[in-house]
Amino acid sequence: MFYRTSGQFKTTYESDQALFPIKQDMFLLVVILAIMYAIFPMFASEFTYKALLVPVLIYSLASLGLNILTGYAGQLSLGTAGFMGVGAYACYKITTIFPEMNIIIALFLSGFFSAAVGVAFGLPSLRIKGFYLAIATLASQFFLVWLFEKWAWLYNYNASGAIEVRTMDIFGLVVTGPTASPMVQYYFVLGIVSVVTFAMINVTRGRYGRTWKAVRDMDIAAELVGINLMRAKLSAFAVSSYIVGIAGALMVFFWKGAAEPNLFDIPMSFQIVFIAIIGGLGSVMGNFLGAILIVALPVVLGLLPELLGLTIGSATMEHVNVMVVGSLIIMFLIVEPHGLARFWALIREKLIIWPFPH
Amino acid sequence: METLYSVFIDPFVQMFELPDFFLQVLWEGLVSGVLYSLIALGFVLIFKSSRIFNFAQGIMVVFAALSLVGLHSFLVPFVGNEFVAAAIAMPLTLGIMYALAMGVERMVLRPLVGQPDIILFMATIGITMFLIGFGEFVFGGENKVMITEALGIPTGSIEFEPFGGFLLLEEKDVFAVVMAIVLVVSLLVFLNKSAMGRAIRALGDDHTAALSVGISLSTIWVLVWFIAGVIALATGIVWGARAGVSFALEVIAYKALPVLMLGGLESVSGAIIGGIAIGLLEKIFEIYWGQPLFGGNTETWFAFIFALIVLLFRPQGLFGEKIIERV
Amino acid sequence: ADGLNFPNLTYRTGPFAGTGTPIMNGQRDYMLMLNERDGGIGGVPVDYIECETGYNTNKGVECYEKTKGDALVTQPWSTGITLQVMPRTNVDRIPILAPGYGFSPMSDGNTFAWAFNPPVSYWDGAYMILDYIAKGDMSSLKGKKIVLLHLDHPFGKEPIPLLQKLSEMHGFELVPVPVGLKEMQNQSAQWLQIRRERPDNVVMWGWGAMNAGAITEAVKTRYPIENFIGIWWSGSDADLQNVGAKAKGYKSISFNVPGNYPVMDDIRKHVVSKGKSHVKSDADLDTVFYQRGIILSLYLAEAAKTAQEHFGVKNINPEQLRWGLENLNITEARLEELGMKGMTPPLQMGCDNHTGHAGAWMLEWNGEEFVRVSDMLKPDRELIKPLELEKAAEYAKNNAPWPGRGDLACN
Amino acid sequence: MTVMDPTLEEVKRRAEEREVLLDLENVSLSFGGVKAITNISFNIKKGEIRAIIGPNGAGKTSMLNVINGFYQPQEGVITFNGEKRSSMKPHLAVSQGIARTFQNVALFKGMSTLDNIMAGRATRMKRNMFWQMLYWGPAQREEIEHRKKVEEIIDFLEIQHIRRTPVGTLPYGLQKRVELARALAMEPELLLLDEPMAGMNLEEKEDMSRFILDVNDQLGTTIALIEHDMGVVMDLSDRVVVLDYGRKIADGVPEEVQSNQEVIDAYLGLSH
Amino acid sequence: MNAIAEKTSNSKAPAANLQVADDILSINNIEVIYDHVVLVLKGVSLTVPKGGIVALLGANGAGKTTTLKAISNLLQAERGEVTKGNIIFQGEEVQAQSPNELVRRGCIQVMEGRHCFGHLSIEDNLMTGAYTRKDGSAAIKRDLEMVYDYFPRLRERRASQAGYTSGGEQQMCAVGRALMSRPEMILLDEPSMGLAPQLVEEIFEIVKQLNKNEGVSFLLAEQNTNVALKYATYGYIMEAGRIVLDGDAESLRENEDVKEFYLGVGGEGRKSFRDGKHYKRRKRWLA
Ligand SMILES: Nc1ncnc2c1ncn2[C@@H]1O[C@H](COP(=O)(O)OP(=O)(O)OP(=O)(O)O)[C@@H](O)[C@H]1O
Ligand SMILES: Nc1ncnc2c1ncn2[C@@H]1O[C@H](COP(=O)(O)OP(=O)(O)OP(=O)(O)O)[C@@H](O)[C@H]1O
Ligand SMILES: [Mg+2]
Ligand SMILES: [Mg+2]
Repeated sequence: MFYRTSGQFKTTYESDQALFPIKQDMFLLVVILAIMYAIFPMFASEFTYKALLVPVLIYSLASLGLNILTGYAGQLSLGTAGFMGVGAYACYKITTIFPEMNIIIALFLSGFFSAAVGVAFGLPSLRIKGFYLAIATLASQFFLVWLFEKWAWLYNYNASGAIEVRTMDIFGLVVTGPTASPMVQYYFVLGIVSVVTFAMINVTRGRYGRTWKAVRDMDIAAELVGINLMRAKLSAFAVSSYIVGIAGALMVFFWKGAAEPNLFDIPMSFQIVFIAIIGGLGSVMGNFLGAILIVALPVVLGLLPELLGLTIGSATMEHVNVMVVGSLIIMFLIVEPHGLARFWALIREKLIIWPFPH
Repeated sequence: METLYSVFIDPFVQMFELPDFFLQVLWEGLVSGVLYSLIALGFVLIFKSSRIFNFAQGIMVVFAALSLVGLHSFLVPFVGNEFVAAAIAMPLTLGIMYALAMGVERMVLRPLVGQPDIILFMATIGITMFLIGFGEFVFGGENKVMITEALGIPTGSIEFEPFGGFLLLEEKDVFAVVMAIVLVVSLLVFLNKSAMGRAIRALGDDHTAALSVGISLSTIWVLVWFIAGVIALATGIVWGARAGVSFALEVIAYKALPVLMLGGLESVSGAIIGGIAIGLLEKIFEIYWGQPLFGGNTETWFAFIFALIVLLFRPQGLFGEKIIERV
Repeated sequence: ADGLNFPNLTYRTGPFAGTGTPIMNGQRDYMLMLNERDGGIGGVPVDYIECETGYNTNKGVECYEKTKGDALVTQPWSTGITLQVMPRTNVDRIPILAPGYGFSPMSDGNTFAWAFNPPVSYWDGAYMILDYIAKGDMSSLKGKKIVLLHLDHPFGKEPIPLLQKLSEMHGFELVPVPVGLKEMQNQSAQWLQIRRERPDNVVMWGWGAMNAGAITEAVKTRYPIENFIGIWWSGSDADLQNVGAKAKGYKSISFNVPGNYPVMDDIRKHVVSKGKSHVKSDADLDTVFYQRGIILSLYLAEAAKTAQEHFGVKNINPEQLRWGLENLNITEARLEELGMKGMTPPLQMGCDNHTGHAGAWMLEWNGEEFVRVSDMLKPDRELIKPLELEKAAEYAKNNAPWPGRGDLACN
Repeated sequence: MTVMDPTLEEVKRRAEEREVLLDLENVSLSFGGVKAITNISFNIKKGEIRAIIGPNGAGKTSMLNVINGFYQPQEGVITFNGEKRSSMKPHLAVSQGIARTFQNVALFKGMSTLDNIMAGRATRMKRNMFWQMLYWGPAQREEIEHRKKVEEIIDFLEIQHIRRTPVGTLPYGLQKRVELARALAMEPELLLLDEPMAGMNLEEKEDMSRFILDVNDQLGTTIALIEHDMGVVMDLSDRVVVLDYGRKIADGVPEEVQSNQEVIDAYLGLSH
Repeated sequence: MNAIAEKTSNSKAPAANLQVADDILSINNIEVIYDHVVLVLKGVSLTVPKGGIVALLGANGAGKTTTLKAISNLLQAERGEVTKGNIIFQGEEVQAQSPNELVRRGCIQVMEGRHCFGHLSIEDNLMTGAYTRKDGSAAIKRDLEMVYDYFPRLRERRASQAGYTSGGEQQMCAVGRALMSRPEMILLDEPSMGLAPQLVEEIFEIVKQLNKNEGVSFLLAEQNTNVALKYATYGYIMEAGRIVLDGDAESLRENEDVKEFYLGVGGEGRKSFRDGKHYKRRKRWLA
C-alpha cells in the first residue's frame, strides 16, 4: 500500500511534466544517489572500485550513449567500442599536445571528435536500414581499430603501440595514473556520469527524444509528420557518439590507465549492446541496471567458488562462467524482452494496483 | 605523381608482368571467397526463415568441427581404423547438430516468438557464448588437426605452368569450391520449388500470419537450424583442413558479414556471388594496393568498406529483398 | 596466507589457449612437484593460484586486482596485460615476472625496478635468429631479403626497431608482413606477398593459431621450409602436428631444449602418476612448451629461495622476492643439482639487467618432434643495450612522473 | 434524408464561390507496369470537404501520397496555394500546411498518445540541444505552450483517458482517432484522411463524423476524405471525385455522383 | 431490454455447452490478460453451432479480436494469455493446441489488418494457405482457381508482391488465403474493413455460399453491423470484455438499442451523419 499514485493530483503542466511526477520515485532516486555518493565509498575496497564500481559506471555511460542511438532513434549500432576508442585517443592526443589543459576540459573536448566520426559513419544510415546498417557500423569498428594500430602518430610512436596515461592532477589532486587513489577516480567518474545522465534524461523526454522515438517507431510516418529524417538520425549519431567517446576516454584515463588498440574491438561493442538491451532499450535508468548485471555478474561469479570454498581449475571456472553468463542473457531476454527497466515498470504497476491482481 | 603512379599504373603493370602470380592471386581469392560464402549461407538460411540474424553461425562451425574431430579421436582406439572411425563420427556429428537445432528451438526461439529482431539477435550471441564455454569445457582449447585424409578429402595439389610461371591448386581447395556449389544449388532448389521452401519464405515476412495459416514454426525452425548446422559442419571441415581446428576459427564469422551486406541478407545466390566477389577483390586489393600503399593487412576492413559503398547504391545489397515502404 | 602465494594469470581458454595450456601445465606441475617432493621452497609450501584471463586484457587487469592482495609476484602473460599492470606494480610494490615476453627495455632494472623478463628478450631473440641465419657473420647478410611475418599486435611489432637497426648496419632488406588477428586462419594474402618478394628467409613472430596457419601456407606455397624460422612462441609441437612431416626443417629458437631430464622423472613420480597434473597424455610431458613452463617456474622458485637465504626468513614478502629476482643466479652446477643440465642456459640477473640475456638454441622440426640443431646462441649486448636504455628512457618520459628505481638500493 | 439538407443548386453555388486551394492537372503515376493513376485532374477548394472514392486499388491512397509528396508523379502539375510544384520532399509538406492520416494506422507504436500528438508539433519546436539538456527555462516554457495546444486537441477528440497509454496496445478505432489528433496538431490548412472510419462501428463513425465536421467548420480546415462507407461520404462531403483503375470516372456533388450509372456499376454495386 | 441479456447469459452457463453436441466451437467464460496486468476479457462465453454463421459485434476495444486470437491460440505472440475458462473445438479442449494443430483440425483465422506476406507474390500468399493440406496439388490448383473466381482483382495482381498491393487487395488476399486451407470453421476478423461497398456484399455472399455448399461454420467479428446481421444466424454483442447481449439475428435486428447504436435506424429511420450528437451517449445496459 505504500506505493500510491492516487492523491497526487497535478494542477499544472509543469508539475505534470516534472522529472518525477510521483513522490516515491523521487524518494527512490535520493536513496540511490545517497548510496552511490556516501555509502559505497565507506565500504568499498580497492578491488571493488577497480573491478566493480568504476567499470559499472563507465559501461553504463557507454551504454547510455548507445541507447540514445539504438533505443531511442532505433539505429542498431555494433561499432560502439570503435567510437569509444576515438574518444580515448582524442583525449590522449589532447592531453599530450596541451599538457597544461585541465583533464575535465580535455575530456569534454574529446567527445566532439568521436561525435564527428560518429556522424561521418552515421551518414549511410540515411539510406541503409536494419541489420544492413548494423553490419555497416561494424565496418567503422574494424576500420577504426585498424587505424589505431597503423597510425603511429595516435599513440605517439610508442614502441608498445599502446597509449599509457601519465599522472595528471586537478588543482593538486591526482586523478589519473597509477598513483591516483581509486576513490578519487570513482568520485570523478561518478560526477561526470551523473551530469551526463541528467542532461540525457532531459533531452530524451524533450523534443529531440520525441523526434528520435518517432523515427525509431516508423520512419516513413515520421517523415510525413514533418520530421527531417536526416537531421533526426544524424543528431542521434552525434549525441550518442559524443557520450560514447567520453565513456571511452574515462575508461582509459580513469580505469585502465593504458590501452592497446584491440581493447576497442568487437567484444566490447557487443558487451555494451548487451547492457543496453538487457537494461532496456529506450530507457535511461536501464543502462545502469544492465551494466550492473553484465559487468558485475561475471566478476561475482568468478569470486563465487572461493567464497563457497570450492576448488575448480581456473580454466573450468572460466568455461562455466561463460556458459552461465550466456544462458543468463538468454533467460533475461525471455523473461523480459523489454529489459530490466520495463521489469521495474511492471513491478511499479503491480505495486500501484496492489493488493488487487489486475 | 609518385603516388598516382603507384595507385593507377604500377599495380596493373605488375599483374601483367607476373601473370602466373596474378592467376594464383585470383585462385586464392576465389577460394577464400567460397569459404566466406559457406559461412554466409548459414546466416542467410536462418535469416530468410525467421529474420533472425544468427550470430552463432561462426561458433557453430567451430563446434561442428570439434565434435567431428573429438568423436573421431575418441572412436579410433575402439574401431582401430581411421576411416571406419570417420564413417561413424560423421553421422554422430550430424546427430549432435540436430540436437543442437532442437535445443535452440525449444529453449531460445520458441519463447521468443514475435519479439523484435534485435532481441533474437542478442539471443544468438547468448547462444554463441554458451557454445564457446561448453565447447572449450568438453573439447579443451588446444588446436586440433582436421581428419582430412580419414574423410577421404584429397590433399594433394595440382600444378600448372601458365606463362612459364607456376600455378598451384590445392586439391582440398578444389573440393571446397565444388562442395560449396553443390550446397548452393540444392538449397536454391529446396527454397524455391518446395512447399516447405515457400513456408520458410513466408515465415520470414510475418510470424503471426504464418502461425495463423498453420505453418508450424517449431518444425521449420528445427529444420532450418539443422541445415545451418550441416553447412557449419561442411565449413568447419574445409576451414579446419586449412589451419587446424581451434576456437580461433570463430572469428571467421566476421568475414561473412560483408558478404551478407553485398549479397543481401535473404539471398542464397547472393551469398555465393557476394562471397566470391569479395574474396577476389579483397585479395587483389591487398596484394596490389594494400601491401605496397597501406602497409598491408587491409583485409580486415576492405570488404566492409566495399560492401558499404555498394549498399549506398543498393540498400538491400545486390540480391536482397527490397524493404517495402508503403503507407 | 601461510604458503608462498604465486598467482599466475593463465590463458587456458580463448584463441590462444592452444599455446597457453601446455606452458601453464608445466608451470603448475613444477610447483606442485616442489610441494610434493621437498614440501615447497625452503620448507614453505607454494600455493600456486591460477586466474584465467583468456589472453584478454580486461580480464587480465581484473585478475591482477583480484590476486594482488597477498601475492608475492604477478605473472601477467600477455604484452597487453603487462603494459597495463606495470605502472601499478610500482605503486603496489609487487614484482612482475614476464619471462620470455614483456618488452625488451624491461631489461633496464634502473627504470623498471619491479619488472623482470628472463632469460632473453625479444630483441635478443631477433638478434640470435639473424646471427644463426648469418652463421655468426652478420656481414654475410648483405643484399639478402628477410621477411618478418608478425602478428599485427604490440607483441608482433616488438622486434621491428632492432631488426631495422640491424638491416641498416648490415645492409639486408627487411620486409615486415603483418597478420591481422582475424586473418590468422587464412594467410594466403601474406604468403602470396612472400611468394612475390622471394625472401631468403622468413622470420615469424607468431602466436596461437597464427603459427599453424603460417606453416600450412608455407608448405602450400612451396617456400623452402628450412629458411623459415620462428621466435620461441612459434615453436609449439601442437602447431606443427597439423602439418606433420611436410614441415620437416622448420626452425624455432628456444631457451629450453626438450628431453628426458632427471627433473622430469620427479614430476612424473610426484605429480603426474598421482593424477595431479592437467596433462592429457604422457607424451605431452616431452613437448617444448610443457618443459618451458617448468623452466619459467624454476626462475620463480629459485628467486624465492635466493630471497629466503639472503633475508633469513621463510615467509618472504614481495619486496624481498624482488631482491631475489634481481640477484638471481642459476649456475651450471645448480642446474645439474636440479636435474636440468642442458635443459636451459645458466642465468644471472643484476640491477641493470632484469633479463639475464642467457642465450638460446635453435630447434628444428624433424617431422615428429623438435630437436636441437645449434650450439648456444648469444645476443650482442653492446649492440642491443643502448637501444634498450633509449626506449626505457622514452617510456619513463611518456609516463612521467615515473618512479624508476626509487628508494630501492642496488645491493 | 433529413429536412434541413441543402438543395442541389445551393450546394453547387456554394462550391463555385470558394477559391481553389489545391489543383492537380493531368497527374499520372505508375509503378513499373502498374498504372496507379492515369492522367487525373481535379481540384480541392478552400474550406470544403472533398471525398475521393473508388473501388479497391483504384488509386485513392496513391493520390494522397502524390498530394503530400510521398510519391513523385511521372507527369502532371500540382498547384498548392497558388505555387506550382512537380516534386517535393515529403517532410516539407507539413510546413506547407498539408497533414494526413493513414489507411493502415501509422502511429509511433512505442510512444504514448500524448507523445504521438506532441510529435506532430515537432516542426514547430525550436529550442536547441543546450536548453533541452537543462530542460527548465526556455525549453520548458516551449514544452508547456505546445502541451497546452495538444491538450486542447485531446479534449476536442475526447481521448483524455488514454493520454499516457502506449498507442501500440490501443484498439484499432482509438488508434485512428489518435492519428487524427496527431494530424490536427500540425494545424494544417489541408487535411488528408485515408479511410478514417474503417473498422469502426456506427456509433464511433457518428462521433468521427462529428469531429471531422467540427474541424472543418470550427478550424476552417479543408479536408480530403477517402472512405468506403457511402452513408458517411454522401452526408459529409461537399464534392466527390470517383476513381476507377486509376482514372477519374466522375466528379461532382454527392447526389450527382450517386446517381451516375458508371459509378454505380464500378463501385457502389446494386445495394445502393 | 436487460431481460434478453439476463436470460440468455444465464441459459449459457458453462456446464450446459459441454453437452451440446452440435456445437463446433464453444467458449466457456474465458479470461484473457495481456502483459500479466491488462485484464481484457472478463469471462466471455459463446458457442458456434455446426454450419452456423455467428457474428461478434461491439465497439472498438470491446475484445473481439482478443476473443478470436484466444480461440486460434495466437495470443502468446502478444504476451497475452488465457487465464480462466476453456475453449472447445469439435468436442475437444484446444487451449493447449498449437495454432498449426488447430488449422490442421480445420479452424483458421483471418487476422485483423490483413497480415499478408509482403515479399511473397499474391499467388504464393494464397498457396501458403494450403500448407497443411495433404490432398494433392490438383485439388489445391482447383481451389486456387476458385479463389481467383471469387476475387478477379487478385488474378490480375497474382504475380505482384503482396506488400505493394492496395489495402483492399490485401484484404482479399488474406480472406482467399484462409479459404485455401479448406477449413471447417473460419474466424473472420473485420473482413469488410477497407473494402468497397460492392466487395463487402461479395465477401459476405462468399461466406454464405461456403456456409451453404461446403458447410463451413463462421465466427465473424464485424463492425458493419448491418451486413453482419443480414447474413449471420446468431449474434453476440460485446462491451468492454463482456458479452452484454446475444440472440438470433432477427431478434437482435429488432432490438431497439442495437437499432440505435449499431444499425443507425433509431426510431425515425436512418439519420444523417451530420446530426450526430457531440457528446458520447452511454449505452442503457451499461448505465
Ligand atoms: N509502391 C507501390 N508499388 C507498386 N504498386 C503500387 C504501389 N502503391 C500502390 N500500388 C498499386 O497501385 C494501385 C492503387 O493502389 P492504392 O493503394 O492507391 O489503391 P486504393 O485506391 O487506396 O485502394 P484501397 O481502397 O484498397 O486502399 C494498386 O493496384 C496497388 O497495387
Ligand atoms: N498487446 C496488447 N497489450 C495490452 N493490451 C492490449 C493488447 N492488445 C489489445 N489490448 C487491449 O485489449 C482490448 C481489446 O482489444 P481488441 O483488439 O480485442 O478490441 P476489438 O474489439 O478487436 O477492437 P477493434 O474493433 O478496434 O478491433 C483493448 O482495450 C486493447 O487496449
Ligand atoms: Mg487505400
Ligand atoms: Mg479487432
